[in-house]
Amino acid sequence: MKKILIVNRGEIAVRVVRACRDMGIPSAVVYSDADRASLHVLEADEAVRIGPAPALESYLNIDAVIAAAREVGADAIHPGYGFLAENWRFAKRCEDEGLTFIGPTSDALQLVADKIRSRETMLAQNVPIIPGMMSSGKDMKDYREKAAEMGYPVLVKASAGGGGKGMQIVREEEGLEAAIETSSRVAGSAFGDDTVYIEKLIERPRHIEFQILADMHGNCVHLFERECSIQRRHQKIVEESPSPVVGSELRAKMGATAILAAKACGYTNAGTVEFLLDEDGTSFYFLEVNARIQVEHPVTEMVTGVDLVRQQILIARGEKLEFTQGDLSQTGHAIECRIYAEDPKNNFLPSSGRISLFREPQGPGIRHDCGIYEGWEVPVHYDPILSKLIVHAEDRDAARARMKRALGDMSILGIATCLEYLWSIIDSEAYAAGETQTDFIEKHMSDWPTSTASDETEHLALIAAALSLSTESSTGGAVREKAPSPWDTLGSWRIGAGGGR
Amino acid sequence: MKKILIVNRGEIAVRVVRACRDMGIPSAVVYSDADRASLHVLEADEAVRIGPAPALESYLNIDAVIAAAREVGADAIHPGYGFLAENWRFAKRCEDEGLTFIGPTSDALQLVADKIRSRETMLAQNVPIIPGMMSSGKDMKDYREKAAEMGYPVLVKASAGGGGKGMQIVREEEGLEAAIETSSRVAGSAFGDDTVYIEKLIERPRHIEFQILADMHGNCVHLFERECSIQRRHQKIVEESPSPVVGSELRAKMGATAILAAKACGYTNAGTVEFLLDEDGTSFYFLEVNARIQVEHPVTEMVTGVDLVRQQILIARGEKLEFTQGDLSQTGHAIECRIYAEDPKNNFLPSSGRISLFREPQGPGIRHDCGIYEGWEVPVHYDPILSKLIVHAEDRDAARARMKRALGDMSILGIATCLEYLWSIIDSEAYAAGETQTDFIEKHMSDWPTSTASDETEHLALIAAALSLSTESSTGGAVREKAPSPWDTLGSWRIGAGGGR
Amino acid sequence: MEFEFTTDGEKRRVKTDARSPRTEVTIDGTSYDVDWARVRDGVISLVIDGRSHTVQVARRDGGVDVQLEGRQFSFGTGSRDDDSAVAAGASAGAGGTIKAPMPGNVVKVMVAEGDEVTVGTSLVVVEAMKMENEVKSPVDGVVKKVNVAAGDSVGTTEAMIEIEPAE
Amino acid sequence: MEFEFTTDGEKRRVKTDARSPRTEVTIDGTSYDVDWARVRDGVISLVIDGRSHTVQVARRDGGVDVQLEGRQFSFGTGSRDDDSAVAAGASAGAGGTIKAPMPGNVVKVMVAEGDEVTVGTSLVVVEAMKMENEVKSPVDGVVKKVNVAAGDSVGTTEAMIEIEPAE
Repeated sequence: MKKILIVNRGEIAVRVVRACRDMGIPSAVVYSDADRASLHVLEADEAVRIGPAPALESYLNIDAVIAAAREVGADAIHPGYGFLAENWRFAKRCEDEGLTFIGPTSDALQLVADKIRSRETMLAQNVPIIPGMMSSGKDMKDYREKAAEMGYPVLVKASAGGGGKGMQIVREEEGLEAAIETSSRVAGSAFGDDTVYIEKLIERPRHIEFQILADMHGNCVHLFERECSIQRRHQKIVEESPSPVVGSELRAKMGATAILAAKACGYTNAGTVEFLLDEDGTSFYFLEVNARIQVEHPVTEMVTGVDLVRQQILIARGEKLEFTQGDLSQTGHAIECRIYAEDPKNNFLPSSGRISLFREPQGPGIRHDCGIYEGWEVPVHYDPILSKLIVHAEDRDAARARMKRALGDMSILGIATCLEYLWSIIDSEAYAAGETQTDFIEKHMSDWPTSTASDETEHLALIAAALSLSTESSTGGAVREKAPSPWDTLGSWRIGAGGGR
Repeated sequence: MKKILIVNRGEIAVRVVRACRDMGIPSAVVYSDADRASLHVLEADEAVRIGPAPALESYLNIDAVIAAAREVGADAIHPGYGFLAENWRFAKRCEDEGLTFIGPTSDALQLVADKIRSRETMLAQNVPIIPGMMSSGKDMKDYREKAAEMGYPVLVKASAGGGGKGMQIVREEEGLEAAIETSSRVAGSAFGDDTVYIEKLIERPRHIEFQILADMHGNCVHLFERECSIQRRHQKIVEESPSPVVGSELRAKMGATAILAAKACGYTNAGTVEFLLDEDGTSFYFLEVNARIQVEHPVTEMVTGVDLVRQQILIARGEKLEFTQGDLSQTGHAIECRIYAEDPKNNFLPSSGRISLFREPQGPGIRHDCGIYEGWEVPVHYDPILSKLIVHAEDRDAARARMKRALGDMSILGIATCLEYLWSIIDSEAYAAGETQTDFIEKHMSDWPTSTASDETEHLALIAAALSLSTESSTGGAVREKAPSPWDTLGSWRIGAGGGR
Repeated sequence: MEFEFTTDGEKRRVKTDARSPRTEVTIDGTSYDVDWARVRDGVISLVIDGRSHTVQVARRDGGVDVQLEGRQFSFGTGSRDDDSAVAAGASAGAGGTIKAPMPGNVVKVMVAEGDEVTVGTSLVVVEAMKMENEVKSPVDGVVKKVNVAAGDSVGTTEAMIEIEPAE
Repeated sequence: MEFEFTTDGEKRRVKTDARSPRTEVTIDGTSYDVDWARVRDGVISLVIDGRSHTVQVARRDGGVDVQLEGRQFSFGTGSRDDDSAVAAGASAGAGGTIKAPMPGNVVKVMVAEGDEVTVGTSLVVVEAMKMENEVKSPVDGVVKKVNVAAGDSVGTTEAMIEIEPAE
C-alpha cells in the first residue's frame, strides 16, 4: 500500500493514524469544517478538508471521499467504525475505482447487512439462530400466526435495522399490530427499507461477541469473546474479555460457530460475530455480524496481544494470517469503558462545549484511546464518544479495581460526561458478581446517583476553588507564571511543609 | 497489610502508589523539601515530609523513615529501587521494628550484596560463574599470579561494588598494580569496603537478566529474560524482552539456572539474576542478583501480563504464588527506553530546570511510567531519570517501529533530554539487526548526531515559533484564552481550510 | 480573601490567605491547616493533616467546576456572569421563552404562531450528536412567536419559541 | 509582524500576519501558505500543502525551544533577555569568570587565591543529580578570587572562581 486514507474522525481515526505510522505506511485523514482543530487532524501526516460540518456533506459524502483519496494519492481506505464503514455501496465504489477497501468485500457487506438473508445463511450451516420468521409476513394474520406459534413475548425487528432502531417488544397479542406498524414506519424512514419480521424474545440475555480475523486465502481464526451486555439507549458502554460466565468448553463451541458463520458469509478481514447467550448461560443464538473494527476492539487486543488494526491492514494487503488458532490465548482480563459527552443525570442527553480541563489517567495496564484534548470544543454534529478507557490486569477483580482507579484519576471539566456513572457501574456489587445481563442498567442503576459527596470532599473542593481563584486574582488573570526554582523556594517549603511534624 | 509506606520518589514511587491503590491498600509516601510539588506527592494518598533536600538527610535517613512509618501507621515499607532498596541494615531494622520490608530478607540481601560470597554460593550449586578469584588477593604477587593464570585481559572489581564503580579493565600485566590500587581506593571511599578481586574479562558480552519471583513457601518461578546490553556510563538505557538472540533452549537453561541461583541465596520476593552471555551466544555466566524491583521491570510485565509490584506485595503478605512456571509465557515483544534529564551532546551531563512543555506519546501498546509533569522543576539533588517509555507489539520489528513513533511523539522542552539520542539508537541498523552487545554505544553511536535537521523541518519550526510568538504579543502575554466555539469560527475555517482544494 | 460559593442553592463562605504555602482556610467556621501548591493552571495540590489531594479547578461562566477523587462539583460564584447562569438554569422552567436544551440543529418545528399549546405539547425537535430531543411546552398558552425553522443551528441562550402563558 | 531568530550563529527572518487562520509566512524569501490553529499554549497546528504538523513551542530566557516530529530546535530571539543568554553561552569559553556548567552543589574547591593555573587545571568539583563534574580552567593565569566553598549551592550564572589570565 502506498498510502491509506482514513475516512473517519475522533478516537478511531487517531487509532488508525497511529497504526499506519507504526507500520511505516503514509496516511491521510479527512476533516469537515467543524474538525479543523480536532485531534485526528493534529495527529495525521496529511489532512484533507472534505466538506461542511454536517456528516451527510462530509464524512458520509462518497464522492467527496473518493476525490480526497485521489487528491492525496491514496490507494487504500480505512473506514473506521460508523459513517461509511458498513456501507456496501461505498465498498463497491472503492472496488470499482481500484481502491483497496480495508474491510470485507461489498458482497459480504451486503449479505450481513440484511438480517433476514443472514439468518437464512446461518440456518443453512446449522448455526443456531433465534427462533423466528425467515421472511417478512404476508399480512397481519401471518404475523399473528407466527407469533402465536413461537409464543409471546416476541420482538419485532427491522430487517435492515441497527442500533435498536425499529425494535419493539410485544408481550401480548393485542400489541402486535401497532408494534409492526410503528417498526415498519421507523425502519422505512431510517433505513429506506420497511421490511420487518418477528423473533422470539430471549429474556435477560447476555451479549457475547467473538472477534474473528479472516484472510483472503481461506484462513480464519477467532480471538475469543467479548461480553458487552451493559448498554444504555441500546448502546454499549462497558465491555470486557473474557466474559465472566463463559467457560472454556462453551468458548470453544461458540468460537468454532463464529468461524463457521464468518466463512458462510464469505467474510474477510476483521469482523465480529454477535451472539445472545440465554440467562442460564447454556444456549446461544447468532445475532448478527458486525462488519468493521468494533469500538470495543481494544479489550481483545489487551488479552491476546494482537493488534487488530494492523491485522486489518495486513489482510487487506493480501497477506496470510501469521498465526493459527492454536497460537492464540487470552492472558489476564481487560475492561473497556466508553467515555461519552452526555449527562447521566439528565437522560444521557449529549453535551457539547469546550473542555476546560482534561487529565488522563496514567499507569501500568491502562490504555486510553482518546479523541480529545484540553481546550478543544466538542462539536454538536457527531457521535458524542470522546474516548475509551481500557484496563488490563491479572484477573477480573484486579481489572475492576484498576478501572475504578483510572476512572477516578480522569478529569474532564467544562462538559458533562458519564465518568461518575461508569465509576458507579464498575463499583457496584452486581458488576463485581458478573451479573451483567442486558437489563443491567434498568435493574441496578435506576436509583443512581445513590450517594452524594461527603462534607469533607466538598470542603476540599471549596478549599481548592478558593485557592485557585485567589492565585488568579493576585496575578491579574490565569497567567502561566514561571515556576519558582528550588533555590528560590527551599526556604518557604521548609517553613510550609515542616511546621507540624 | 494496613498501610504501605513508599520510601522513594519519582516514577517508581508513583508506580507503587498506583499498585497499592489498585489493590485497595492505603499508602503513604515520604518527600524531601525539594519534592513537595513532585509527582509522587501529588499522586499519593498521604505524604510525610522526611527532611531536607540532600538524600542522606531524607530518603537515605533510616531513622527518619522509621519515624515516618510510625507517624502514618504503616506496617509495611516498599523501598522501590535505589536509595535504601538493597540496604540490608535497613531491611534488618524493619524486621526488628516489626515492619514488613517488601523485598528479600536482610540475610539474603547481605549475601547477594557481597560479590565474593555470592560467587562462592553459586559455585557450590554449579551455577556457572566468570572464571576468577574467590577471595581478595593476599598481596600483589598473589593478584599477579591469579591474573596470569586466567589470562589477560582481566577485570578488577570491588566486592561491594555496583554501577561500575571501582571497576577497571587491565589488558596487560604492567597495568595491574595501579588498577588494583585505584579500585581499592575508590571502593573504600564509595562503599566503606576496599576489598577487590579479579575476574576474567568477557569481551563483547550481552547483558541478559532473568526476572524471578519467589514466595515464602519455597515456590520460585522465572519470568523469562530481559536483554539490557545497551548502556552508557555503565547505566542501562534501552532494555527489551525477549532478547533478540536467546532461543527457547538457552532460555529454559538460563531460567532454570536463575531459579537455582535464587534458591541458593534463600531469596524471596521479586529479584533479578544477571548473566553475561558471551559473544557467540553459547556460554553464560552468573554476574549478580539485583535484590529489588528493577527499573526495567515493565518490559517483563508487558510480555507476561504479570504485575510485578502487585506480586511483590502479595509475596510480602505471605501469600503463595498464584501460578506455576507452566502458566507463564512471553507474548509479543517489549522495549523500554529510559528518559533521562541529560545532554547526549555534552557527555551526558545531567540537566535540571523547569519543564516548560511536556507531551506524552499516546496509543495502543504504549506505556509511560512517568515521574514528571509540565511546569515541574527538575531538582538537582537526585538521579536524573524522568520517566520510562515502554512499548509492546506483536514482534520485535513492530515494537521498534512503535518505539520510534512514541519517541518522536514525545516532547520535553526546557531541559536537555536523551530523547533524540534514543530515537537514533532505535532507528539504527545495528539495533534493528539485534547487535546489542554492551559496546553498542561506543561502536555504533560515537559519531552521533550524524544528520542535522532538513531545511524543511527547520522552516516548520520557525513558522510555528513565529506564529506562537505573534499570538502571545497580540494578547499581551501567554494568556489562556477561551477557544472560539464552532459557531464563531465556522466561517473562517471554511475560508481558511477550503481555499486551495 | 473571602469567597462566596453557591452549591445546590446553599451558600458557602470560604476565607483564605493564599499568599503563603501554608495557610489557614475557613469554611463556614470550620478551619483547615492547608499546605498547598499550584501545580499548573487549574491544578492545586493540597496536603492537609498528612493527606495529599490533587484537585482540578476550571472556571466557567458564573462559577467554577471542581474535580477530585472521581467526584465533580459545580460551584456558583458571585461574579458578573451570574445573570447568564441564572438565565440558563431557567430555560426549562420559566414559562414563555423556550430555549434549546443543548446546542444543535433544528430538525422539525411542530407548532406555528397562534397555536394553542398545553403542558407537554411537542414544540421543536433539536438534534445534536446523533440524538434527537423533543422540546415540550412547560406551560399552557398560545404560541406568540416562532424564531427558528428546520435546518437552523441553535445555541442554548436564544429563544426558539415564545409562548404567551394562559391565565 | 517580523521576527528575527538566531540558530547556530545564523540569522533567520520570519515574516507573518498571524491574524487570519490562513496566512502567508515568509522565511528569508521563501513563502509558505499556512493554515494554522493554536491548539493550546505552546502547541501550534500547521497544515501546509495538505501536510499536517503539530509543533510544540516554549519560551525560554533569550529565545524559544521548538519540537516537532522528534527533532528539537533552540532559536535565539532578539529580546531583552539576550544578554544573559550570551553570558551563559560564554561561561566555558571566555577567560576569567568560571561558572558552574549546571546548578548543583560544590563538593570540593581545588584552588586558592593566588594559585597559578594552566588550561585544564581542575578548579572545582560540582555535583548534581548523582554525577560529579570537574570544572577545569579554560585559560592560563592566576586565581584572583574564590567565591565558593565545599557545600555551597551554585547556579549557572554566578562566578565561582575569577582568574586573571596571563598575558
